[in-house]
Amino acid sequence: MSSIKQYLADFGWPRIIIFFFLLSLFVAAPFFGVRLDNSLADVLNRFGQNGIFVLAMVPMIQSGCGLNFGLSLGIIAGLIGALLSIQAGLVGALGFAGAIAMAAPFAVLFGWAYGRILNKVKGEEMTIAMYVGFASVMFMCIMWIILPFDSPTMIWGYGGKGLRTTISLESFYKRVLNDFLAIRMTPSAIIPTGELLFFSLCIYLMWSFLRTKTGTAMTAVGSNPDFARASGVSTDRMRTLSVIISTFLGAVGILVYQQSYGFLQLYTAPLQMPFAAVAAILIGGASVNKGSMLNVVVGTFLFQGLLTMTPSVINSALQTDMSEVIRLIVSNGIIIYALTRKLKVTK
Amino acid sequence: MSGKYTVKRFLSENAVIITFIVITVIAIPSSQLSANYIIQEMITRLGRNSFLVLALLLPIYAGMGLNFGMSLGAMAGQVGLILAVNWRISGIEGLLFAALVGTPIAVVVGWICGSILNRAKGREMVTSYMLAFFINGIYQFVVLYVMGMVIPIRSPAILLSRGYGIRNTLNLESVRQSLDTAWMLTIGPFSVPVVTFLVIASLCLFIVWFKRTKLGQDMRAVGYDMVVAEAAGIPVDRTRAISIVVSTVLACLGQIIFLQNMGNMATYNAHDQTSFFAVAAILVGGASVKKASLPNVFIGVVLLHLLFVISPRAGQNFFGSAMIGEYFRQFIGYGAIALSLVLYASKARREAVRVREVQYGHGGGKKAAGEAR
Amino acid sequence: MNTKKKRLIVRATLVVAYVLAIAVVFVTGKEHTLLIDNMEVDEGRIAAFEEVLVSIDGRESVEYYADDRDMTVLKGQTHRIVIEDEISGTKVEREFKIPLDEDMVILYLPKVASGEEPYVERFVPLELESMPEDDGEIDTGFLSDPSPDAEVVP
Amino acid sequence: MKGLPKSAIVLLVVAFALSSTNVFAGPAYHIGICTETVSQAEDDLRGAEQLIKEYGAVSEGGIIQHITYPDDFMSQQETVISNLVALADDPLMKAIVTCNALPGVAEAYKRIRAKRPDILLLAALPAEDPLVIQKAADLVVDLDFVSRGYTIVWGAKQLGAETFVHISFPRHMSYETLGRRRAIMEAACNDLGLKFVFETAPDPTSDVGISGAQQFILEKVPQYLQKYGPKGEKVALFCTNDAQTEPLIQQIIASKNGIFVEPDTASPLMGFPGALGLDLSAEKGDFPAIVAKIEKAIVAKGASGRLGTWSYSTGFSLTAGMGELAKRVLDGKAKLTKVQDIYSAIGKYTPGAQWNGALYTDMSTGVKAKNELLVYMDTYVFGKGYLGSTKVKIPAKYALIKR
Repeated sequence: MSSIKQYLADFGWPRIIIFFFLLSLFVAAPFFGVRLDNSLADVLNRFGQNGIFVLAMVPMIQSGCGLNFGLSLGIIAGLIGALLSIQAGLVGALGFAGAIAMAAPFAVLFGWAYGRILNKVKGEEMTIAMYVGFASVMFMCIMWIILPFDSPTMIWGYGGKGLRTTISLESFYKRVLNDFLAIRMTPSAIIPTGELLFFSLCIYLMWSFLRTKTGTAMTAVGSNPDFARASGVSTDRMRTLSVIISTFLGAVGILVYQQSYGFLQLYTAPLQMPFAAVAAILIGGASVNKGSMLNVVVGTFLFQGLLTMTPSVINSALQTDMSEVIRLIVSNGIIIYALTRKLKVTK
Repeated sequence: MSGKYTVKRFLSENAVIITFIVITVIAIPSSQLSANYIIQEMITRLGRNSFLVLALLLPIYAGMGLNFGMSLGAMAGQVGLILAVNWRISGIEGLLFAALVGTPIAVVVGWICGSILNRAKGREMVTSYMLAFFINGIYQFVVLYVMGMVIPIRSPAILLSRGYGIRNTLNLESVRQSLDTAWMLTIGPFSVPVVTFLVIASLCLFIVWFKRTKLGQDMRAVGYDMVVAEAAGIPVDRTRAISIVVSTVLACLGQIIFLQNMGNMATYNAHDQTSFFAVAAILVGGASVKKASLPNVFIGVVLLHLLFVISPRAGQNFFGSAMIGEYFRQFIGYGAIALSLVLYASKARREAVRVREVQYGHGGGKKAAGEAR
Repeated sequence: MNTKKKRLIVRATLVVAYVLAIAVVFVTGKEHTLLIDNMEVDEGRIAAFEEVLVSIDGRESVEYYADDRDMTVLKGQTHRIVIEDEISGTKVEREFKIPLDEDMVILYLPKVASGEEPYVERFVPLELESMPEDDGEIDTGFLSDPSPDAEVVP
Repeated sequence: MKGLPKSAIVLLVVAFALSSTNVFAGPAYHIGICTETVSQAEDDLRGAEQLIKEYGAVSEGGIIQHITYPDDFMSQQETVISNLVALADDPLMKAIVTCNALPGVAEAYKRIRAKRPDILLLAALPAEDPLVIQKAADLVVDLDFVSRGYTIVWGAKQLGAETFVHISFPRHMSYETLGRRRAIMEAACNDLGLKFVFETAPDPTSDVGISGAQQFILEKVPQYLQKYGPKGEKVALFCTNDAQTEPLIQQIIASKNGIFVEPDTASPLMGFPGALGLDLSAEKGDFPAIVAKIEKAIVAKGASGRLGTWSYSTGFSLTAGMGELAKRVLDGKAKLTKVQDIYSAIGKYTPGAQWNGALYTDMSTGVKAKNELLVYMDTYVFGKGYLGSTKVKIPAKYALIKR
């Protein structure tokens, strides 16, 4: 009995409230002409699509670097990988794998530099990460215009140079993960098995990594820096490593996102992406300095569920466009709640 | 201390200002804008933006970092302006009305913001940033649905045809530049909005005076060390909240001054970038998260906006593309904030290491220094 | 108790003063649209001016001819109007008030001159319903010249 | 800190001195063009580039000075205004054209007019209230939202649609023109026997970003098609946001019963190349060839006769056309507000296409504006040909519909 109570307390009331809210949306959906099977498929699809971004938050949280508001750097690395893969003319699974492979060196490089910066600014990581992310997105906007890519699918149809804002992945690796072993529930609802499997794999890898010697050291650096130092673990090295992993996951995340989505989005598109991931992991019950795989899964599911279901159900129910505003209030309110609540635990 | 060290120190302390001056000096000639235009633009922008930037000072004194939540105040000011336009109150009276209506709203949201930030000690900046998003949602809800449904809106010029909600852009014709033109001094080719500058000057005096009051002293004590302040019997949380409330109210007034000069208000977006521009300006002016002064504000406004004015054209002439100029300008803005935050935080860390070195002697110092590397 | 009472009184005064300040700027800053009408009244009962100079609140005079209607924006409620008939040379000076809650009022110059009250009335805009419901098509009289080499696309 | 301000001032003064030494030689006047960036609206920008190709850029001794708005123009009105006012700093500047006259342009024009009354101010596709921009600009050209509110629904009917789905979000509905067009569409649907549905999508400028907004369309369109056409009845979809047009087109092509009459900012380049993944580098700049290529791709995908657009790009032809008009007026070859002169300048970039339109009429006063022209073009349906929407007679009552 007490363990249930404890479990509920750990799970946290916000999650329970959101869970029931989401549940009620699912229950209400059919009454307003929103198809349940489609909604469920959409939620699952988005779950797999965005999960890796949320997972990318974990290493930095564990090592005490806070929430990765600078995830855009990883996203940029992923985009570069994707562009190189298209430029090289790789298609299908090979194109996807190629994109990850080509994104990796950039992710490591960016992550390393970004980690170095964050090591210099302990205590202020989140604010700085945000602005480092913004600045790099704007810098890349310039780069997208002047980088010498010339594959005709990528450049502006009319101008003949500079990259497009959205690049179709139709003939490259669109839905390569989604369609792998996909299950058709009903004529219109498909479960993206491959995507979910890939996400599970990533979670498993992260889970086992955190249990290796390096992984435990990383957690130690975050939770008890003095102890970690005393046992001869280099704080800075661990932190940098966590940032590199996070950045790399950001790169993989954007590739998974885009194979499902079907388009590559450049320019200012990555600007707001970190916020959704931050919101998701906080909804999942993580704190600024502690995050688990459960937080990732629960958070992604609840957040993406909310994102998918609120507009369709509330719009159909109220016949107004108010849901946009409600969603804005709910998702940001939860981030604030999480940012304020956890202080009691840490202090 | 050798001379070399002081030069190095000087460079590191003023890195952001120096970077900005260098970029600006390179960029001005290639922008091909006339000196007259640039100077006039600087005068206008000083009048328009200084008040908003000054609103950032008190929270910095109280050790709460940069108040990204100042856009809360901006939204309160906008609500005041919407109502002034709705009831057709024009001229200076219109601005006063907006200020009088906006201030209580700003006090309330400022107090909420302050209490929330008190629960997020050590993460004030990120929290206030997210808080601005959150209040933005509420603002949209009020302006887009409540106005016209609950609050009666009588002016068809600002009401959406559907019967509720305020239009996307608000024409502030009736109060447009009424503060600026109340007494416009013409010096040579330049026109100077005297009254606006008088308002800004009186705010500066207020801040100087406020720092000397008991509350102002408390605020500095809290900013210096919360634990010590608490021990000395200063109500820490209350003092911090008050600094945010004052900042929010000032932001509300600042936004009204800003918008009366613009003559035009993007109802749902005008506040989006308020804190971004203000924070960038004060940092470029040489302030840090912990330390800021009046000169920082004015140097910052001039330098940042100088670059903003010339960089689109300079970038265009430099790279030969109109688009790049715009991206470049934004890159510089975000980059400046990131750079100065990094510089400040790393400096603070170095100092902490130095302190530790003194405390623990050489052995501990080595270890700490090794870590800092 | 006493200090508490005192504080309460001070606070109440402050609140009242604040509300009063809002009321003052509301009243003094309120804008009204004034339509200035120089048309004959009641089918010729009072004739319109042939040519008249009108100045409101000491602003520069504006000249009106018969059947003119003009629009201006005034701030505050009490205003002074000076009408100078250029033909007869007579000069009339009057003060008029606009009710606080009126957004748009119309002022009949002939009535002002003859002193007939009320010369300032609330203006009721033309109702949309009075517009013709069905008179053919939207006037799209601006078709561009189709170029002779028409077929652009296969 | 101490020595810094002084040396800074010296440096700045030197820089100023350098800045005022530029000497102009060559053309008698300059024309300023302001468009959005390539990531927001490619067509407009290419229109400006076309003008530069013809008349040369100011920096190279030509007459066109091209600048762009900031990407997040709504939050940065200060920049929008000051960039435009900076154009008037050039003493040779004689005309300024904005295509997509975004919010802030009216205020900028007011400031320019106060400083330089000699500059011609042209605004295409304004986002501000008609009465406000009409007062500020010398000439305003916009898409005919009244007529199109009717013709788009009419077009949907011609293509066999039984339901008309209008996709938008609150911020767009707070634009007077978009909100009114929605109401007109609803009325037209009632009159023509179509079912009208309004669906809300997330706003791309909100925290979900462009990607989230596009994602939503991608997911929801198949559901809409199934919901409103369960037995394969044809459903027409229309969305007000340009970024959402691409995924919309993609899903409609993939469907069996989706109809897409035309994009809001109609253009062959709007959404189609991206949705189809077309390589248009060979056709660069040749609109008829681009249309032919898109048509081929659409027919190959079996979506013949279900999607349409204008055969020329709105943004491209209006930007270039307005620039051309300004030049002709400055050369004394045309009159700014003469309708046939406007058509002939725009027509230079749309050979063979027919425009239709009307002067803007204010609803509450019935006053016809002398300087705002509303235009529209015929819809070209891929695999079917022109619809003839410029010849449709539109009942006058639609001009009076408010909401």
